[in-house]
Amino acid sequence: MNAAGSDRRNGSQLVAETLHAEMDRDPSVIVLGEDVAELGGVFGATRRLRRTYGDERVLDTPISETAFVGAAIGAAQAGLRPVVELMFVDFLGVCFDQIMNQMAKARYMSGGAVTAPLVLRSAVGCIGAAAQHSQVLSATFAHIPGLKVAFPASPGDLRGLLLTAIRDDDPVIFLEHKWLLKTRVAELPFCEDLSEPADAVPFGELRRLRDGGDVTIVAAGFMVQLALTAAEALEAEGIRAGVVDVRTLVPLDREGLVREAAAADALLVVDDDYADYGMCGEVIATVAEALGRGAPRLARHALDVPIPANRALEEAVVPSAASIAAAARGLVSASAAQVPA
Amino acid sequence: MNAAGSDRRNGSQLVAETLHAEMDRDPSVIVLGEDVAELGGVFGATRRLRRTYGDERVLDTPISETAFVGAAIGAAQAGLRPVVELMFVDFLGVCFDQIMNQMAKARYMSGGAVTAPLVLRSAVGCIGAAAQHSQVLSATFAHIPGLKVAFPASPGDLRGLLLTAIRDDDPVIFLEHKWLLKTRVAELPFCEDLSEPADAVPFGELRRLRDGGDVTIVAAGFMVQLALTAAEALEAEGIRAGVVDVRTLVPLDREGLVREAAAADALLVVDDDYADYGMCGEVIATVAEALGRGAPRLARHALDVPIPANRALEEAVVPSAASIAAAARGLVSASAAQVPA
Amino acid sequence: MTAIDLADAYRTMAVYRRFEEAVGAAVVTGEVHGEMHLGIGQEAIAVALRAMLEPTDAVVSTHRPHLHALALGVDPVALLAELLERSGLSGGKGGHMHLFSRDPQFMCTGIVGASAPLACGDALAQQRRDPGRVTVAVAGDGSMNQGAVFESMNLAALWRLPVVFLCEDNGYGISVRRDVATAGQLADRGTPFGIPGHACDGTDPEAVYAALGPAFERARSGDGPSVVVATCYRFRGHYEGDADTYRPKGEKDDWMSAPRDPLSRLRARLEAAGVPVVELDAADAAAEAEVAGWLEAARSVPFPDVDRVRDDVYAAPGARQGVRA
Amino acid sequence: MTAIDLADAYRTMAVYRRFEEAVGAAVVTGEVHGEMHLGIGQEAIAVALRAMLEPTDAVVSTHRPHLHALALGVDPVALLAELLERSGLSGGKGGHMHLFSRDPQFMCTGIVGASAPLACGDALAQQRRDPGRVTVAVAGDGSMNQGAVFESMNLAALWRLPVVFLCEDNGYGISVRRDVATAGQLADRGTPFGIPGHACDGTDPEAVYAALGPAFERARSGDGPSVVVATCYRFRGHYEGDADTYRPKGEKDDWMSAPRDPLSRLRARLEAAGVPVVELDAADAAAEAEVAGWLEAARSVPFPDVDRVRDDVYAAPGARQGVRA
Ligand SMILES: Cc1ncc(C[n+]2csc(CCOP(=O)(O)OP(=O)(O)O)c2C)c(N)n1
Ligand SMILES: Cc1ncc(C[n+]2csc(CCOP(=O)(O)OP(=O)(O)O)c2C)c(N)n1
Ligand SMILES: [Mg+2]
Ligand SMILES: [Mg+2]
Repeated sequence: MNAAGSDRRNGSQLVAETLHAEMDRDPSVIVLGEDVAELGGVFGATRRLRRTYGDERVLDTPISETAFVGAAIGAAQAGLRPVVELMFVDFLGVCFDQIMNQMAKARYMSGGAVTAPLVLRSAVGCIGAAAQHSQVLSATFAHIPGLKVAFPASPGDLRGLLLTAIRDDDPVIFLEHKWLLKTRVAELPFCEDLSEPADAVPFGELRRLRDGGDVTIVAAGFMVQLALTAAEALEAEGIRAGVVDVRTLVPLDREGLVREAAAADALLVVDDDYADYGMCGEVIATVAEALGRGAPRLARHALDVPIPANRALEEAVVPSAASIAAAARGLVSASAAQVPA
Repeated sequence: MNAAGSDRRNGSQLVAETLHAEMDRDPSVIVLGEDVAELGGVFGATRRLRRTYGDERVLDTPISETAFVGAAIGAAQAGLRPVVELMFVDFLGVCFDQIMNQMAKARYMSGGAVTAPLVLRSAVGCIGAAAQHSQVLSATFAHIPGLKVAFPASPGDLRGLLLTAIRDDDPVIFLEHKWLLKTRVAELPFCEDLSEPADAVPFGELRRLRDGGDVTIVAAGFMVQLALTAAEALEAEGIRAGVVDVRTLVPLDREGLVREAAAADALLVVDDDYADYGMCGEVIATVAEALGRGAPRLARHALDVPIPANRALEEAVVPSAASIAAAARGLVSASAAQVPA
Repeated sequence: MTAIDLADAYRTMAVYRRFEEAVGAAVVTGEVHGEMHLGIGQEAIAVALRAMLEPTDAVVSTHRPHLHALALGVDPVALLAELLERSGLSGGKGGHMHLFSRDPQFMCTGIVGASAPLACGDALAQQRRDPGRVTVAVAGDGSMNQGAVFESMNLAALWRLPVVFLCEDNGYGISVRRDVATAGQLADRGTPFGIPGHACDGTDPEAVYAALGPAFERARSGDGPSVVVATCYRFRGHYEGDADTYRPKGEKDDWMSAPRDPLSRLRARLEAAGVPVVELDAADAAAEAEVAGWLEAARSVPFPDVDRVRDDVYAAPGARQGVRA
Repeated sequence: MTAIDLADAYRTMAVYRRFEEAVGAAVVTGEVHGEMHLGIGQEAIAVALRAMLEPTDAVVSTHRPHLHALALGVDPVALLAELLERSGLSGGKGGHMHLFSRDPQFMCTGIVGASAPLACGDALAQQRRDPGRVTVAVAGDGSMNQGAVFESMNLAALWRLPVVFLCEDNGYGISVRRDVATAGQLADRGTPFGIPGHACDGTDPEAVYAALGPAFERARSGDGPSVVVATCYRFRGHYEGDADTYRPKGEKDDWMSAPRDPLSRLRARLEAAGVPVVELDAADAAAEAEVAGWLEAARSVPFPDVDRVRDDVYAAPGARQGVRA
């Protein structure tokens, strides 16, 4: 399923190329954040932008997330289209007011008079840096009306959803999974054909990446890649697992989810964000509300503790291809009506 | 169902009395926050505490939520039991890092060596102050492992859950609904007998406040009171609606929810927090995962936009007894299997 | 910089006072059902700000924003209509703490300290496009202790943003006295960043104007931000309905006495300078009439359409799914 | 205040250097799989801190915390074991950026600026219980621009908290140079709050000791907080593995040259003062051996029990429901 051929780029390069193209297209696009200019981003996702667009459009900021995320909002309201980087999503806590009370609500509170067309890019997921540098927190954003939340699962979507995000007139939270930024596209379980220039990918339309039968795995971000690997392994055991990529948590393609669920015997939602009060619940509830007794068996597999430092501990709690396969296997073999004691 | 007789106290007085009693019992309890000392709290929930316990134990803070919430955590780790007030929950955004990355994770990150036994009290809900002063945001906390989240629905629980919160060795978010703080206990649809001193109410045990039959309404905080009024109205129409009070979002009484759902024809989750990626999804998913095809019809009724300023607009989006009744009615009359077009 | 015209200032302050009184009355009639923070007692700051502002400048204000909006030249009827929960500036969705205008460019926020970053962003966008333009970030004395304000000062200093940090120091953040919440002098808050600070008597329009002068000049000439702290007193409770038991009676009486009340003080001064009493009375009457006219006009602005309550969350309606059930 | 014993300082700095080198090597061997920030080049600050600290004092550090933990007297084997992802200080759950010790009281956080509020709370709790005790809040130069730090300074000044705000100014926050991110002088950051500031050469233990002296004295005698800024250079990349292309080679060579390297500089000074070379060599050898011993001991600490990975989220295991399915 990988159509990338021998492409040696990784996700961060694709992000940088997309930003480059958009800055070229639209002079109102600016890029700001910690280490985005001189360094080109700690993951390299803003590399070479300053060289081309200069200090005026590519700004290194102090470690003052409230000030510079707020400034991005103010600048957006004044007509620019800032792409602001929150280095790791774990840092949202120091600037969450600007995100939830200013960015998300400006349009509504102004009755539509004021808009904040900006993209907040942030790196998410666990690459081994413990509890304060490994989170996903997608649901923390998705819970707040007024924000859109894109969570690309593949190199093609890194480009296509980012184009849509930048051109969107609403504030968009754009979550870049660290593994997707770091992994060479040719080495991923799934990658689109990247030989053509990117097209914008519409928000709110999920995609099925693999047909199933016995179980459908719903996920977002890098968990989609792991689900594909898990599905591969399950197939060898005779379990046909489908994989559905949510793509955007907001807007959420509820009709698509219900359609996929209606066609499945069992549905497993996988998330490396926290399990409770998050995407798992939202997807499962959406299906259960709509399908009632016609719903398939439903289950979740997600992170349920802060992320520990030690590697073995980390592996025991962060979903992996193996743990996803195990969860799917368990769901398939479980009986239809399971009431806890 | 109101056993309060002619009691003229309101919820804020009960909170103040409970804090008084706990400060008396345990000299390590301190109270800090904006306007808690001189004024006794903008809702009066810390009234007269400073008079009794002095400046050393009751501290007015600057409008620096990060500093003083963080200080409460540091003080808790050093042996005190702070009760810190975040005036309105809408302000969590300016100090969310201290809550989600320090408070919630200290115990885990230290392998149990360090604890942060504190209570963060905050006023929630809409009494008419638009988008930045009316939120509930219970799920924003509940999503983060390491926090407990109590959301009392009645005067008795305001006392009983607060006692438990203060004595708990984990950080507890204690959400006080403004209507509960402001309304005289005798005027509420439901109030316990308050003549005896309060007993601690265990976390993680929901309660059924009204038996149903046709539909069970699950809610937390003041929405429980409104659900009771709605149930009353529905009864006049011949619809038997039960009401279940979740009490604590974390720990969530999942077994209790499943038990209640198994006994119901339909289950409606009501929330004045945002509808998506929140308590509605969590409760519905919990039921659907456990009961499968044995689950009742499931639906939610919750806030889905930022809160507008104008009163009529506000009433059109914030759940009320009437809107809850309408939602329950709709659910009862809906057919069992409803797939959207 | 020319001097401020004190007779004009008096007329305008009289309007501001009546405006806020009218809003306060609308709380009593129930036309406003939410929290309401008035600027009565703080008119001298707004009127000096008005004298400094160009129509192309921008103001980002706080939870106590009305007079700053008027000072910038925001349409008073649209403003008042919004306050009265009608389809005013923000279509009835924003209300008193969330006023937005595109031209002139005004906004505010109910979150203490949150104006400062937004103002920096506005200034950043305008800095190259429209040099000479100024963005004013208003804060109360209590708000100056919010991390957002410090971070913004550092950013504004680094990027030489044309921002004026205007602090209305009315001595209290709700019930908390300045000295309980605020270490040191507020006018020094910018000094670690190399930002000049100007303290002034916020009850005297001339003094505020004099303090704002160098700040605006610095910003307009591209030299960066300044801090201006104007000391004043709020005459009402923190919000309408506040029992206001926390401020000593003597202190209130003193600040609100004729010699200190910014309005009566200026009147006395004008009288002493030879302005005929009839002229001042006429100004008062004109203010009364003007605000009454606005009020009548605002009351004829329609209420927002409840059917559109879910619009404006996103650009396209329905981008997020509505309430189910 | 007595002078710092430089021979002792040399011995200790040699240990610190070897300690960090050993941790760096463990990244290469794969014993550490996460991000790793070392304090090589910053030993003079830690050793001066060590000389000031009493065992009952507390330190709240940052993402670059090892040397501060050693300075306070945290068990080096438990520390090293934690860094090597074994059941060390935090049972393997915290790791390098989340080190916690109860006695002596040490903690740190990976969130820039977040140490300062926690330190204030610690100081608040101890202020009455144990007067004379000091809490040190460490920050980097970049961290000083975080709102949390300013808010904490105001709070500490108001409440006269026994806090020493110690800033390790190594000139960079990751790739961003101090002058790009930081307006003004860091040592002035406390002045608006009335907090005294002391700048010093962070490569010279004696200078750091002299700057910390009045700060600790002020805190111990109940007079409140101070700011101490120690200028230094980090010898490694921001994290182990950082390509570090953003710092000019000449700058690096200069700071890391023998005359400026804190360790070789102190050695030269001791030599010049007549300390025999053999003695210094012996100190080096002893440091080498000591760290090797710790390393061996740390490597025999067991790995955490994977079955208990879900413990310690709450006091009672299972207070929150685990992964389903
Ligand atoms: C972050 C935040 N914390 C607390 C509040 C509640 N609050 C609203 S106004 C106010 C006092 C503000 O004082 P000041 O800045 O002096 O302005 P004033 O009301 O005196 O004009 C407070 C604490 C808030 N709106 N936002
Ligand atoms: C709130 C927050 N923002 C950003 C980061 C990412 N980050 C970690 S260390 C660092 C640089 C810190 O610089 P400084 O304070 O000078 O410390 P140094 O690394 O130089 O010791 C940054 C930006 C973070 N951990 N927390
Ligand atoms: Mg004030
Ligand atoms: Mg640094």
